[in-house]
Amino acid sequence: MNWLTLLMFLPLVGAAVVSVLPKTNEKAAKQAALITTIAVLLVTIAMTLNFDRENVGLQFVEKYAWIPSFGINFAVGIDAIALVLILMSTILAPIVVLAGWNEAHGGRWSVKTFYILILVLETMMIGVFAATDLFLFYVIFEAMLIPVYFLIGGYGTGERAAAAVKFLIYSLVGGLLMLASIIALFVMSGDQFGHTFDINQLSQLQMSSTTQNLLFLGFFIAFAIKAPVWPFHTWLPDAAGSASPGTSVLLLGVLDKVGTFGMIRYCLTLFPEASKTFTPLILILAVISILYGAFLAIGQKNIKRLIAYTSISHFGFITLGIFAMTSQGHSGAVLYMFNHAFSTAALFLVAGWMISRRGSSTISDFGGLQRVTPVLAWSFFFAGLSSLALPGLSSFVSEFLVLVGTFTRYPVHAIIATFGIVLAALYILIPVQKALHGPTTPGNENLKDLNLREKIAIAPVVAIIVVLGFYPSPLLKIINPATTNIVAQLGFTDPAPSIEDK
Amino acid sequence: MMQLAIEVGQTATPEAVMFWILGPLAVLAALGMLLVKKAVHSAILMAFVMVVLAVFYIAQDAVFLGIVQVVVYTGAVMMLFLFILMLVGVDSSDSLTETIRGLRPIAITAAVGFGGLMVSLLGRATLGRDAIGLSAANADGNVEGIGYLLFSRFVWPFEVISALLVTAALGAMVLAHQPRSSKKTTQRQQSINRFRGESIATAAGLPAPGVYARHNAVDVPALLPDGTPAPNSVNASLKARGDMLDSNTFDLKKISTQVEEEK
Amino acid sequence: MTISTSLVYLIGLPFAGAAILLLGGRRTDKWGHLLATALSGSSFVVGVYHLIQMVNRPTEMRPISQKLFEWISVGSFNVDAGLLLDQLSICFVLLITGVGTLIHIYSIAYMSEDRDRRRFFAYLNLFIAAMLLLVLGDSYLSLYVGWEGVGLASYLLIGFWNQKPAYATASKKAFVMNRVGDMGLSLAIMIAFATMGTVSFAGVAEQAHHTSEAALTAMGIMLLVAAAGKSAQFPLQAWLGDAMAGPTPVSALIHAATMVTAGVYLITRSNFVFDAAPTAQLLVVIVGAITLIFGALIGTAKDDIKKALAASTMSQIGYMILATGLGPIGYAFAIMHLITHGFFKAGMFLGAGSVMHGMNDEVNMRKYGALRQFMPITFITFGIGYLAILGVPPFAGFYSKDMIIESAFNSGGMQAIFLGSLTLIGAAITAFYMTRVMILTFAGTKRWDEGVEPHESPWLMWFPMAVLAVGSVTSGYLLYHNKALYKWLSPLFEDHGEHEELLKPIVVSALALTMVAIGVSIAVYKYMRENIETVAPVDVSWITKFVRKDLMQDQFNEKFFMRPGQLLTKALVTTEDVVVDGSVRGVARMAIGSGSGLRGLQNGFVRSYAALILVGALTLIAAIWVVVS
Amino acid sequence: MDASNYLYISALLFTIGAVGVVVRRNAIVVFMCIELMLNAANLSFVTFSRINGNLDGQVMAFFTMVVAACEVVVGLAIIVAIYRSRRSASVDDASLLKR
Repeated sequence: MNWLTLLMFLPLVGAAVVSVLPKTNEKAAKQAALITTIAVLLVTIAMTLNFDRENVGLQFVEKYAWIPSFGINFAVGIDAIALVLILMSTILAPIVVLAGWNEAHGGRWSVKTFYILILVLETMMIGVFAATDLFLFYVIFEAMLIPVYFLIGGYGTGERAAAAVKFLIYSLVGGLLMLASIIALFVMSGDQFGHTFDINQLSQLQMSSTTQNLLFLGFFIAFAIKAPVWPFHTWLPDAAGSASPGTSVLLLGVLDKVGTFGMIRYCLTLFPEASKTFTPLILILAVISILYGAFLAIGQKNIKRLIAYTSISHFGFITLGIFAMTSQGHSGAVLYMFNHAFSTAALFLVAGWMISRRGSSTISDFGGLQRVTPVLAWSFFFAGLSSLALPGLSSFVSEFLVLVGTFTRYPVHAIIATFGIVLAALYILIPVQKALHGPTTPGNENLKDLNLREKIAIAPVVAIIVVLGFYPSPLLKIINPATTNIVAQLGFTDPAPSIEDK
Repeated sequence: MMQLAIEVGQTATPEAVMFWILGPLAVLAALGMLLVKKAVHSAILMAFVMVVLAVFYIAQDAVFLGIVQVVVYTGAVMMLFLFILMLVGVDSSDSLTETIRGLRPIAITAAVGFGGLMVSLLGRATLGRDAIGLSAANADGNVEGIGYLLFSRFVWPFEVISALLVTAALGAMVLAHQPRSSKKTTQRQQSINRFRGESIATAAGLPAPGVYARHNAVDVPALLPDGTPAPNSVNASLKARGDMLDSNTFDLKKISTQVEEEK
Repeated sequence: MTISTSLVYLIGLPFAGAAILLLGGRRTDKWGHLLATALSGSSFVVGVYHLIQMVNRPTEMRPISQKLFEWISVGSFNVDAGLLLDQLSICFVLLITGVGTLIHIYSIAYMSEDRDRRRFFAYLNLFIAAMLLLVLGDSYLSLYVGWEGVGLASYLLIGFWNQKPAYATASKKAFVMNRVGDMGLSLAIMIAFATMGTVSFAGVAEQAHHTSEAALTAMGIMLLVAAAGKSAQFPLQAWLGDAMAGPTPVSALIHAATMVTAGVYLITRSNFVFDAAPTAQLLVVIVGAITLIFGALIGTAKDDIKKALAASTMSQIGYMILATGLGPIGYAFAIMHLITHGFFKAGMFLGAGSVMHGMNDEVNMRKYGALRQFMPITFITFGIGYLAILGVPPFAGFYSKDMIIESAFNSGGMQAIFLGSLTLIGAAITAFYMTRVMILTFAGTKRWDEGVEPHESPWLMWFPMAVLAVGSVTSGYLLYHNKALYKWLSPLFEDHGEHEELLKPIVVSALALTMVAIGVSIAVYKYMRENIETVAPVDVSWITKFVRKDLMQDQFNEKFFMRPGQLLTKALVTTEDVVVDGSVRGVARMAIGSGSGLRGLQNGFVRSYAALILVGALTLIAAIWVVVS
Repeated sequence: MDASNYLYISALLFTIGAVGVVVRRNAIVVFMCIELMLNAANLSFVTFSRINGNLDGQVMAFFTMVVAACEVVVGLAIIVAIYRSRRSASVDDASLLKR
């Protein structure tokens, strides 16, 4: 069965259906989008059940010639890491549709267009993780910017156009650097064994270390911008601050993961030596991201920007885990990608509801919400706890794995990164105190609590966060073979405990 | 440059004589094109340059091209130029003062540099290369040779260029064509306008422009019985162009006095 | 009910209570408090059942452990969600569920007027569950879950009345300072895994013998940081006083009897680490000693009855931490003091709550006075607690505190004399400020505000106080008799043999009682008078002012952590705007600038374009010329 | 005689034509200057044809003439169109692109 093609095709069908619906019937568009995303989720679950977790190679491989004269194929296939990320994306999609039911109103274009964009984006989200042809990956990597650009610029708030342009240009710069590297790889492959874009073959390329370093940087900067790693992050607060909550969830939850996913799938496998060369530098950047993002989050006045900065801190952890080159760090990083999507989704969706009720995204405009809207307040608090990695919630498992994995090889980095957990408490509890606690301030007295639709939307997120906090094994069992394999392929073994006989 | 001077001194073939007379003339004529004020003069100088070039072609065994140069360029193209010149006003003379600041020095400096470098490069590229000459290629006659090439090796460009020519002709028509600004009125409409219009005064037609023996009277309004001019007797386009004359100039009284004076 | 599954019930019952009450919302308002109390009580019953089972097993069979499921497993990092019930944890289980249930009962009445009583009970149950997880976890990581869980519950309960901004701030402060401790704990776990390859108690205990002292010292210090955070020890002590913002039952349960003693539990549990790391152990002693005096000094200047008691708690935990730092001779006494302290301090807090209940939530002791007649039961139970904390025989504190003082004197070397003296001085100061509390509250003249009508609390409130009072009287002797607790716990610790006795026990007791007597007399001399000011006098010595300001702890934190932190944040926000994003925007501005600059060339004149083409051609040909030459 | 002399004169004429395009404002003169440049190029073609001894250059010159003819036709049509709307044949007056 052509699982991946089916998965990529389904949202497009949904988009086509939505596009022929009458413009006036907004409800039908929403329902069609919801049904499509749920269908995609079901297919993904079925695919996950068919996944052979012992097999560390690519699975569900499909390959169709696309541009034969350049050796370009429509080639897809997934390993465990990609599977987890696709699962994450397809779970998020229906939640975003449901949570942002009224998000598209007041946009520059019709409600219908909003859902078409979301569905097209979903196709690309699946494709970008599934592509095994470098050219296909690049095309989707860049094409993803288009729907997001319109989602931010068309349905955002504030200076949405400027933010969308900044996002687009920033990402394009990275993409172009990557394109240069991709072309170089293609040309070199022609010299060595015939032109190809197949990543498995490309990983066999012989390169001088200078070449490898330069090409690695091309890829890494693109992914660092996407991820985003300090100092390439400044597009994110603007974009997330202007985008509608649902778009922000997809932006931070899925799109940014392409960056960290790319670091594993492309940087490490294509350029193992260069990865090792740059590891010290990248680890420092990661640690800076963690602390810098946290401090900046503490200093924010706008709740959406605050969440964006927390994500920068979290992406620092993910990058740290990837480049720590231990199986714990790697598994932790992959698990972190999955968990971060949901904790950020919770934060953004709830913050979005708060903002749409209050009509402001400035933290100090809120106050005493716990008395007025207990369920909303609790949801926000819970999302915050997940973001600060409270043990028992899913992000703790991943954050701790990253820290432990890093500590065994780079104790100093891990110790500095651990300060992040104190700062996390601050950047979550400060807005919690300002917005939820204290006396109910004027303007907040008549806010409405969550309605049934919103409760249904947030419930699965909460459930995932709690269940994976206590029982992450199912996911870890899928992830572990793949990450262990990657670490081993790079020639690393986990540092052994330094037990000595006394 | 020295080499050039030596060669000039040494060559005394008829071709060289022709070249050293016509060449400087052509350059002077070309420079003149830039310097004269009136476009017509420019055009004439241009025609001269082209004829000189035709002579050069023929001198270089390009008989066909030489003839074509005269027929097509000096004949057709230059005529076209002159025709358009007439259309847009033959009398207008350009002011040669420059209006865009700094343009002229830039242009002249660049041109001098360009020309100097070009000559220098040419000197380096051609020095010591003997011309093979076209006697072999033109063995079957110049026209036959070109014709053979055109329809064998260059047949594809030839076809393409013919398409270009047709397109250009069409393009010129499209560009120069002026669509009607108003809908053409039918006869029926005209008669309705005439009889059911604002006034029935013109039902019998507008008055004809006045006819005076001393002037082509189409641009002079007719005089009404009371002696005042009737502006609507003059063609509208003449009026729009401002070519309508004052009919008082031709007042009968003035004419008669002048006549008397002559007597 | 098999033995193993019932371990889950211990935690599961209160956790279910919390879940039901929180998710059920207002629907459970009517019966929520009853359910919570019942579940806490049944957890206590399960605990007693386990105690009986355990007592009936031979010594080496007493600890039972249970693997629930595989929790985190990556490479060599394998952590199971497992529970461990041994002699040490059962003490805590009974203390937590026992005192916890009593406080549930107390709260039914105490919180009856509060519209959010259900939420309060949900938090209480959540706390019980988290605390049980903390003491039952079989690895440092499981403990960590409980560790942060109680932190969360503490945060929620301190900020229970968070509509008051000060209370919300207090809860945030507590959580953040606890997080500093948590950071220590997580680093300790990382060190354990990196050096020993395991994070379970059993594994670390086994590997500790094969691990370098440096690593163990590092781990020990990190554990100490963790303990300091949770147990409000120096230098992370500042949150405890503010934590009194929570409802009084919370102060009794969390900030006196159970949660704050988690640090003692952690160090005791990690005895194998500390025994092999003398430097870390010495630091533990130092921290304990400093806090002991520090807390006691703060206690002398507090007019807020709860804050006075909080300072006392800090000081008493200082005793316990000091004891744990003494090594094997101290562990059992630390636990013993912990248990007796749990009884008498919880009792006193509930007594304070009862007083407040009768005094319209007035906390200023200067506005109490002569309450003895109006609240006889409260007076008696509070008094018993007072005698216990002073260490008056035969009350519980006498046994436990004396043992610690004795151990301090017997720990060997010069350090012993110093520590012993410190503990004695601490006892004297304790006697002073506790007597002060007693006198200001129950003796003297009425200094109430108008409209206050003190009355005895309902039976639901005094019953738990009475039970705790009984505990305060008897627990010391019961645990001390025949070295019951020592023998019970000793299989867990490696004994390094008997220590020389520097002073005989009877001498120590005599010294301690003398010191107490001195403290009491000073307090009586100072406060047993008619004209106590209802507002604290202002013209006091600088020492008093210094102590009143909590020895500048908040000012210190503010000056050295908060302000620099805020400055750093502000600086970074500016940096972000000016430098990082500034450079990005600078590039954008450069593009726009060069664009508008070049736009001048697009002047619309064809001829200037032609000139540009000419210049371009010149450049090109010049390039060719250069290449050719 | 040396054929390269023709090349020099061709270069000179080309340069003069280029200057003319830039400095003259009358659209028709500008056009004539363009023609001059084309003719200069043609002269080069013919000369090269002679130097190389084949007729390719002459064929090219022929093509150039056709292209020039097309260009003249279209260009003059444009001039007429512009003249109609602006009553001027000065290229400076057709400067709507400027800000």
